[in-house]
This record gives sequence, C-alpha cells and structure tokens, in this order.
Amino acid sequence: MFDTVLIANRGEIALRILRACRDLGLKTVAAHSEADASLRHVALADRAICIGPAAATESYLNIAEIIAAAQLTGAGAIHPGYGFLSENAAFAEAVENAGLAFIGPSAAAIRTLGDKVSAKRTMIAAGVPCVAGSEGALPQDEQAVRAIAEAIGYPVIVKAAGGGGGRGMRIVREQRALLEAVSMAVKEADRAFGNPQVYLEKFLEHPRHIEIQILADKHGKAVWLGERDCSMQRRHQKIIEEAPAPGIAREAIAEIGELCAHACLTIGYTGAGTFEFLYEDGRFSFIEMNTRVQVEHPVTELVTGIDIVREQIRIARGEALSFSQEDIRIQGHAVECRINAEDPYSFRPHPGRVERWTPPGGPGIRVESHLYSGYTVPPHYDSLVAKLLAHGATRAEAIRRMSGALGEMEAVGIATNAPLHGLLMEEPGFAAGGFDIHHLERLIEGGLLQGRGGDDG
Amino acid sequence: MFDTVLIANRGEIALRILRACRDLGLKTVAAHSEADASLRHVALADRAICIGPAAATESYLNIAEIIAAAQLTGAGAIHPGYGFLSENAAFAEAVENAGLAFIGPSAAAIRTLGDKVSAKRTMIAAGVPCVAGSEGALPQDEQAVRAIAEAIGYPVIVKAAGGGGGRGMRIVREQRALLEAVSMAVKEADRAFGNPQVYLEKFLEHPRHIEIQILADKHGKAVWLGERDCSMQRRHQKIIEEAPAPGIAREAIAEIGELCAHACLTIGYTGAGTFEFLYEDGRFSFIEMNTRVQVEHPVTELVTGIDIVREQIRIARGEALSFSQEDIRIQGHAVECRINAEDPYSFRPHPGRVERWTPPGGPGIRVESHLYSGYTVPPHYDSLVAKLLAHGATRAEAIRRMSGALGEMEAVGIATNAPLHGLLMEEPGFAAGGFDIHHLERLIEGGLLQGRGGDDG
Amino acid sequence: MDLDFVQKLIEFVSRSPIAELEIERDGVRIRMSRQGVLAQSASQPSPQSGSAAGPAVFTNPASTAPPIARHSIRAPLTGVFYRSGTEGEPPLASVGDVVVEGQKVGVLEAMKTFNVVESDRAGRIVQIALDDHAAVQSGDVLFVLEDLG
Amino acid sequence: MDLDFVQKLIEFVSRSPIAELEIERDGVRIRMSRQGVLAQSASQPSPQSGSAAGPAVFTNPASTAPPIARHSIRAPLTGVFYRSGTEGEPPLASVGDVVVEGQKVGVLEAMKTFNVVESDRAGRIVQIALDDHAAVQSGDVLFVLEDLG
Repeated sequence: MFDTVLIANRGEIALRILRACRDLGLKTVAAHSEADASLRHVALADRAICIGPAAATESYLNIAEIIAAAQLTGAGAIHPGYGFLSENAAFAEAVENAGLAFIGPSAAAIRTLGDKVSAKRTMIAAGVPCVAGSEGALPQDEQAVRAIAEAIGYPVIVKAAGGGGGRGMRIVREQRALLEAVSMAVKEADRAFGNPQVYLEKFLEHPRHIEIQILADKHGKAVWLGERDCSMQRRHQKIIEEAPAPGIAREAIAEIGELCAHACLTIGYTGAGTFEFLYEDGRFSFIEMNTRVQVEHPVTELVTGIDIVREQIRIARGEALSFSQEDIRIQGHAVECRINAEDPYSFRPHPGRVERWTPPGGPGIRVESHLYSGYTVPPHYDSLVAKLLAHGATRAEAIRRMSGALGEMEAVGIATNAPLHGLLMEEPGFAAGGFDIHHLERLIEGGLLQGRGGDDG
Repeated sequence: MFDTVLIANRGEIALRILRACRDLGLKTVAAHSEADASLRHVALADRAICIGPAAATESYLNIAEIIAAAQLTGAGAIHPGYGFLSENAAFAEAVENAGLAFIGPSAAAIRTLGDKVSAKRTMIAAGVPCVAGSEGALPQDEQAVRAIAEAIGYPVIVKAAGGGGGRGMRIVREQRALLEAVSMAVKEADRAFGNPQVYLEKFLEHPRHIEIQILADKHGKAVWLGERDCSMQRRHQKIIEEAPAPGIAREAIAEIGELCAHACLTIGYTGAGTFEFLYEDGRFSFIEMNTRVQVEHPVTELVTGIDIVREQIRIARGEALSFSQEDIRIQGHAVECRINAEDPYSFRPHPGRVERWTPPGGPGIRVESHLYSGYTVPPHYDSLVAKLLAHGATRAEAIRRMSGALGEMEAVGIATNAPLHGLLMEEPGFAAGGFDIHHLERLIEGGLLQGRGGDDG
Repeated sequence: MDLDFVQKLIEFVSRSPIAELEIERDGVRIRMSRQGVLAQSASQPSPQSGSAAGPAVFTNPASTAPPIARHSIRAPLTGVFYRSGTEGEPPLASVGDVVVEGQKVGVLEAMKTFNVVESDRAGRIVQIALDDHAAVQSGDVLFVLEDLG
Repeated sequence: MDLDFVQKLIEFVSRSPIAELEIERDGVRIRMSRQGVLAQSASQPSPQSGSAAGPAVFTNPASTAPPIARHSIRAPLTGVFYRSGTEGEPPLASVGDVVVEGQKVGVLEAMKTFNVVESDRAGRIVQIALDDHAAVQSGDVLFVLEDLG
C-alpha cells in the first residue's frame, strides 16, 4: 500500500491534505505550479515538484504532467483536493491506469454522479428524495416538454445536465415562456459544457442548502456525519457554512442521513462525499453529489471530532472505517467563514503581497490557511485564502467567537471579505438562523453594503 | 454589576482574558507598561492605559497605579491573570476596598492558601490528602525536629512556608544532616521570602505532578474539571501539560476531584483554582493550591469544552455555574507545549524582534499567543511567548498533531524551545506516559541535547 | 558552500547596512553589492551639471509647444489583461479610438473572475501599454489617453 | 570560516565605525564595505582634501609604537547589565582589574533569569562600556580588555 501521497492542489486544501498525511505517517509530495513555489505546503512537504506554469490548464489541470510527477517522485497515491481535477473521471481513470491510487471514489462513480441527469436517476433508484422533475434529459418533442412542465407544476427551472455551480440555469414561471427558455438553455449548455442535454425541475422559491457528509469504505460500510447548512451564498458561492442546521429536527436529519449512507452502498461509492439538498417546507430534495472533500468539511470535523481528510486517505489505503454510525455524536455548534482576497463591498478580487498575516486564536477557534507574513497571493487562482472556524457549545457561542476572531484577523496588504462576515455575524436574519439561499443577495439589494467601503468615499 | 474589566497583565494571558471578556460582551481596558504598548491585546482592547515603566515593580506590580487606572477608565473589575499580583492578598484586598471586583477568590482565601503551612492545615481539615509531614512550622527545639523527621521517615524535604516554584527546598536523606539543613533553610527563607518558617515533609522519589482544576461559584456550588498531568518539568518549571493523566484510573481521579470540590465549599473558596498534588504509588499528596487561572488551563478547556476564564469572570459577576458535575465529560486527550523565547539547548533567554510569526493550524490545533510578525519580545518579562495545544481522540493522536504543529511553527528572529518540544514528542518515555517530574532533567543529564545547538559547533 | 549559504548571505546583507560583500574561497568567489547604493555612486554628479543634476528625462527645456493633456487608464487590480471581451473577438479598444467615460476598453482576469476595465474619462487612445494576455499589477498603466482638446 | 563567522563579521561592522573590511586567510578572503561611507568617499575624489576624507583611523604612518591588542567582551544576550552579582555588593570587575578566561565579570538579567557574563580571554580591563543597570542588546560591548603583553 502507498506510503507517499502526491498533493495535486494548492492553497489551504493542499496544506490540509499535508497535515492529514503527516498525522498518518505518510510522506508528501507537493506538485505545484511555477507561481506556487512559495506556498506553505511546498515548504513543509517531504518533496516538491513543479508541474508547469501558473495557468491551471498547464499545471493543476495537466493530467499527464501530474501523473508523471507522481511516478518521478515515487508517490503511490494522488490526492486531488477540491476543484481542478478532483471531479474529473478521466483523471481518476488515468491515475488508476498508471497503477496509482486515486484518493476519491472510482472513475465510474465520478462519471455517473458528475452528470446531473444520471446522478438524479441513480438517486431516485437508491431511494434518495429528489426534486420533482423530468426523469432524465428533455425530449425533442415540444408537446412532451410542455406536458412534463405541466406535471411538475410552475415555476420550473431548466438545468444543464453537464452544468454546476449555478451555471446554465433558467427559471420559467409560465407556460408561454417554456419552449424558448429550453431551446436557449440547450444552446448555452452545448456551448458551455459540450453537452446539450437539459432537464426540468420544480423551482423552489425559498430553499435552504442542506448537505449530508458521508464516508464509505471499501468493506461495505458507510456512515453519515451529520449535516451542514450552507445557505449563506452569493452568486451560488457559499460563504458561510455551519453545523448543525438550525431548526431542523434531528430525526429528519437522521432519516435523510441514513438514506445517503445507504445510497453509497447501493451505488458502490467509496471515500468522502457530500449529498447536496435543497430544503423547503420540511422536504429534502437532492440536487447534486460532490464526489470529493469539500471546502466546508472542517465544520463537520469540529462537531464530530472526526478527521474527514484522514479517513478519506485511510479508505483509499483499503482500511476499514474505525467507527460506526452509533459512535458519531454531534457536539456543540460550528461555523465557518470563507475568507476571500477581495474587496468586501465591491467583491473585486484583491491579490497581492500580505505584509502581515495575523490569524485569530484562542478557545474554539480553528484556522485553515496557507497565508504567512510576506506571502504573495497570486492572481491566477481562486480567491479563498483562509477559512476561519469557530466551535462553541451553542450556536450563539460559536457566532460570538467567530465575531471576535474576525475582529482579530489581520491580512495587511490585501483586502479580504472579513468585514462583510463581521457584518453578517451581527445581522438579525443570520442570528435567527434558518434563512434561505437568497438571503444574502436580498440583504445586499436591500442596502447592507451601502455607504461602506472606499468606493463610496 | 461590572461591564468593563481591566486586564492587569500582559502577553498571552492578557489576550486570553480579552477574548473571554469579549465573548461575554464585556468591555476591556488593557493596563500595560511602557515596554508593552505594542502588545496584541493593547490594540484589541476597548481602551488602553499605561501604568508605568518596563520594570514590573513599577507597573504590573504597582498596586496603587493599577487601581488608579481602573478608576480612571471606569473599569468595575480587575483580572490579574497569573504571576505578578494574581496571588497577592494585599492586592485583592486593595481592589475590594476600592469598591472594585477582584476576579479571583477573596483576599482571605488567597492569604490562607498562599502560606504553605496554613494551606496544608486547611487541606487536612478539609479531608484532602497531604504528604506526611510536620503539621505546621517546625519548632525551635532540636529534639522535637528530630522526632518529627523520624516519625515521617527519611528521606524528608525541608520547605519554606512562604516559598514556591521549587525555591527554598532541601532534601535530607539521613538524620545527621537534618539540623544543619533546617537551620540553613530558615536563614534562606527569611532572606528570600521574609518568612523564616519552614516545615518538613516526606520526600517522594518518583512523584508525578497531577493537578485538579476546580471552579466554585458564590452560590455554594463547586465542580472539578478533571486533572492535568504536568510532570514534564525543568527546574520546577512545567513545560508540557496534558489531560487526562495517562494510566491513572478515572475512579481515582473522581475521588480526589470530589475531595477538592468539597474542600472549596469548606474553605469558602470561589473562582477558578488548582489543587496541585504529587502522585506516587497510587497516592495523591497535596502540595499547594494556585488561587488563580493557570498557564495550562486550556488543556482542560479542550477536553471539557468549558471556557475556564469566562466562567471565572462569570463567577466574579456573581453568576451561578451554568452546569453541574454530571454535565462534565472528558473528550479525547489534549497536550500543551509552552513555547519560550530561549535557546532550546542552552536555555538562554532570547528576546528580540520576531520578523515572521507563523503559528500552526489545522484540525485539533489551538494557539494561545500574543506574537505577530514584527513584534519585539522585550527582555523584561518571562519568556513564554506562545502555547501550542493539540487535541485528539487519543493521546497518540494529540501527540502526533503536536509534533506536526511544532514542525509548522515559525518564529523567525528569536530562538524558541520548539525544537526541544519536537524531540520530546518523539521520546519513548514521553510516548509511554506516566513519567515522574525528574524525567526531563534525567534525559538532559543523559545527553538528550548533546551534539545539538550552535554552542557545540 | 551551497545555495543556503548564499541565500543566508543575501538575507544578512539585505538586513544590514552593508553596501558590498565579496567572498572568495577554494576558487569560488562571491561578491554582492547593495542596489541603490551602487546606482547612487554610479550617477556621480559631475561638478558642471550643477544643482539641477536630477533625472533629466523629465525636463525638456527645448520643448515649446503647449502640451496636450494626457491621462492614463490604470489597472484597478492585479491579473491578466485581455484586450477582447471574448477570446477570438476583436479588441475592445485600439490606438486612435475615441472613447467616452465609462466605456469598456478591456478585461482583467483575476482569481477566476473577469473584471471590466472602463475608461475613467473621455479621450483618444494614443498608446496601449501592454500586450494582450499580459500579467499586470494593480496600478499599472494600460492605456494612455489624450484629451480631445 | 562558516556562516556564523560571516554573520558575526557583518554585525560587528554594522555596529562599528569601520568603513571597509577585508580578511584573507588560508586562501579565504572576505572583504566588506559599509553603505553610506562608501558612497560618501566615492563622491569626494578631490586629492587636495587630504587625510580627513578617508578612514584615517586605519592608517597612521606617524605612529611608531607597537599597538597593544585589545579585545571586547560582548553581551551574549539582550537584557539588563549588572556589574554586581547581588544587589548592594561591590562590582565583579572594575577598570584596571586583571581577569582570566572564564572569570565572572558581570550579570545580565533577561526574562526573569540571571545570566553570568564571563570573560572569554585573559586581559586587563581598560574600559567598562556601560553603566550598571543599563539596557543592553545582544552583541553590545560590555568590557574592553587589553592583552597582558
């Protein structure tokens, strides 16, 4: 079994993976782009190897180069992190074909669950509740499309089978707008994702985003690690996540959790994964599955005490889960704020040199960040530079601690969205909990940020 | 009741107190010396006030100045932290007389427990097991002293009633050395502590240092929060602490814990406190009580989830403890390493400018430190600059995480003892657990540090 | 002597007031001199040049024509500069174009987002300071405009 | 020669009025020159200005007496300098005293610890550079010794 892991990612998640490997006694290889030689995990890894220029297409997305790097350094496994190649079935396949371990599910599972239509079909078969919709891609026949929409009931949403992250979606509120919306969506989907298939779903007006974390080993055991509420979003990007989800009965979570764990066994899914649901009127509706570790996984780690990345690697090594569903207890409440290098009010990205990085500390505070004083945040990759996490006995305590942590954090030299998070920690809707995924956009439209920021001066 | 707390301390504990106040919604005043204007908590406090020059005698030990600062800034309470005036009964009394709240026990309790002879008498009365010894200060009569030593059994140890931290102690292994040792100790105690009283105790050859954390409110409720093992010491200074103590039955801890909590009620002790014991051959022997928050309190916070400093302040506000003994559960294992600004091999202090401070992070890691990149560690105060804490499901996991954290930590510009801690994390005796308080000194005598450090080059 | 040694040397010199450092050993020679100081000593002022011996490039006493006011459009953030809105399409603005305030003249890609560069005043583009796909730092000049007079 | 050696040299030069330093030994040659001083001397090339321009302290052709070697005892750490071992007692060492290598000549208090300052060679104390209770930085000169000749 492998004793060296090549980390095919960057930033905070690369450091997170390194820490998990280190705790397991595994050696690490940091595969990095030319722009990333100064990253924290590159300095800490047992070995580092440059896999190409700054542009991700030539480095972190370059399958051949990454596999060659693993072979060159004697790494027996590749951890893809999130983003980049983490949900690329061809990559997982190439890794397996090269005789290396891919730390994640099988290529087949990624392929099935990566396509939204086949994922939904799979979930329906596995008994996971899905939002009402066309079972599969829409047919050509216009009458048939109209009938499907009628059966679902307006409003409906047209989605691209190959889409994700909110792209390629159109809401239709009445019959006469349906056919044009579908034909536009087909054209866009073809252009954007190389897959013209689209499908219809019931459009939920005020859903919350609730997701279930699962772990499944290669010995027929799958567990669910509670839920996360990720409803604080802007333009379909999560910015605050928490666990447990306020105001949802534990029995309801347990019921959907059991279904997810059982679905993993049905599908033959192994590793860490997340079932994403919309939640409205007490009903969970599956939207997609993330076949990788997620940005917000530490929220679950704080309330369960389970190291998800370590378990993910252990599973890839063929080890059995060392705990059962009964061993999992939810302790207190955890909140995560994603710290992005961007103007907190205009949301304009703000890469640059961090003259001084002072992370917060103290009781209940966990920091996941690759920043250090003197580090230059490059403009080539996404803007996530740190995750602040607060854990407390209650939700109110976790929020108070986060509020303090945001006030302590210093990233002199770049702009971050910490001030926005600071505002949200004080915002009544957030304090109450249970808001929908449009809450933040509504707040912004309502003037939350008005009169703030240098741009208004 | 007070809404503003004056922090009469510096460094990491001042920041720790600030965080607790902030979580409670209390305002803070940072009372600092001229040398400490650039401290982290001074920047974060609602208000800062300079109380004198760098020398502690003229600032952090200046009772009149501190009380005047509280009155000037409208602070209703003073938190003394640890060290400095934290166990000074005259200070507690002066604070009370000024109409302010002292965050700690009553002046009377500090006075009783600060004198080792009266503390021991109090504990015996309260049923807390003490090491065999003279009940009270030794008499003048030489025959009587000989008889006491004979009754205890050699080896015995002569201790100063006013001493502490290992100072003013002499071991006597046979009768003929007894009287000279006692008369020397009396002279030294008089000179060093202004109190010539000395007492005799059985000298334990291989004791462990085990201590019980307690919290007692002003409503007749006292709880114990488990134990800490602080046996890794050098020259009577703790450098690593952990909880729970390896290899001691939970029933034994519960028994001594109950006695301590009960003793608080008997004594009328309120606030946070620590009963320190030597532990040998399955027996606990009380040595002293610390009537303040301790450096190592976060170890207990990690395994219990209880914020000790916050509870301490709540108690001073007259609030009742919000939990009972049954609510306290020990979760996993925690280890703390004290990071001192000193050469890790020669132990020579090393103040100076910290060009870059990169604390460790990730799962299970907590950092308590006032350092930041660009901060200058002054030579005027003690060398503790950070506390690294690791929490894990098991002791082995906590140690592995600590090992990684020590490897990640960077304090460019000063020397720290992190490399020594790194060695100890790998040391078989530490890994086994249950070593005595002489373990580290034996390791050093045995050559642990030989061939290391620049001095040997 | 290895790389660490040289790196350390550079750090030491950087943090010190040392102007030059030269080391020679076993046929290996290291010499370093501080930036700035070298430049300073290189630009030795000849006595004739007088007190005005500053950076002559900014003064052009021969010029007599009234200057046409120029204005730079600068990069609002660090990223990659694109002259086109979409790959393959013609540039949004070229030399000689007259632009109005608020007109889209380029795109900056940074951190997976595309950010419009707008002209912050009206004028005629007389220079495009950077090539398509160039990496730019926040504040770099992208376009030079001339007032329409 | 190792890195520490060069670093120490740089520190020494930094804290001294030395303008340039050159060392050659066993095929190893180290030369360093101070910032500012170099620029200054470079920009004053007039030969008439005489000896006042250069670092005259190093050249003294008029001197005929053989120089007596001097040596400094430096602070091993940053802290407070005490001349006595215990408050109220006489100083451990005074000007004119002859000391041997390893002799305790002072105390440095730092971070609540007391650290002995030992003489690192034999000699006669000709100067005590700092007052009792003075704050010192690591590397500061505490005592100047003269060789016993």
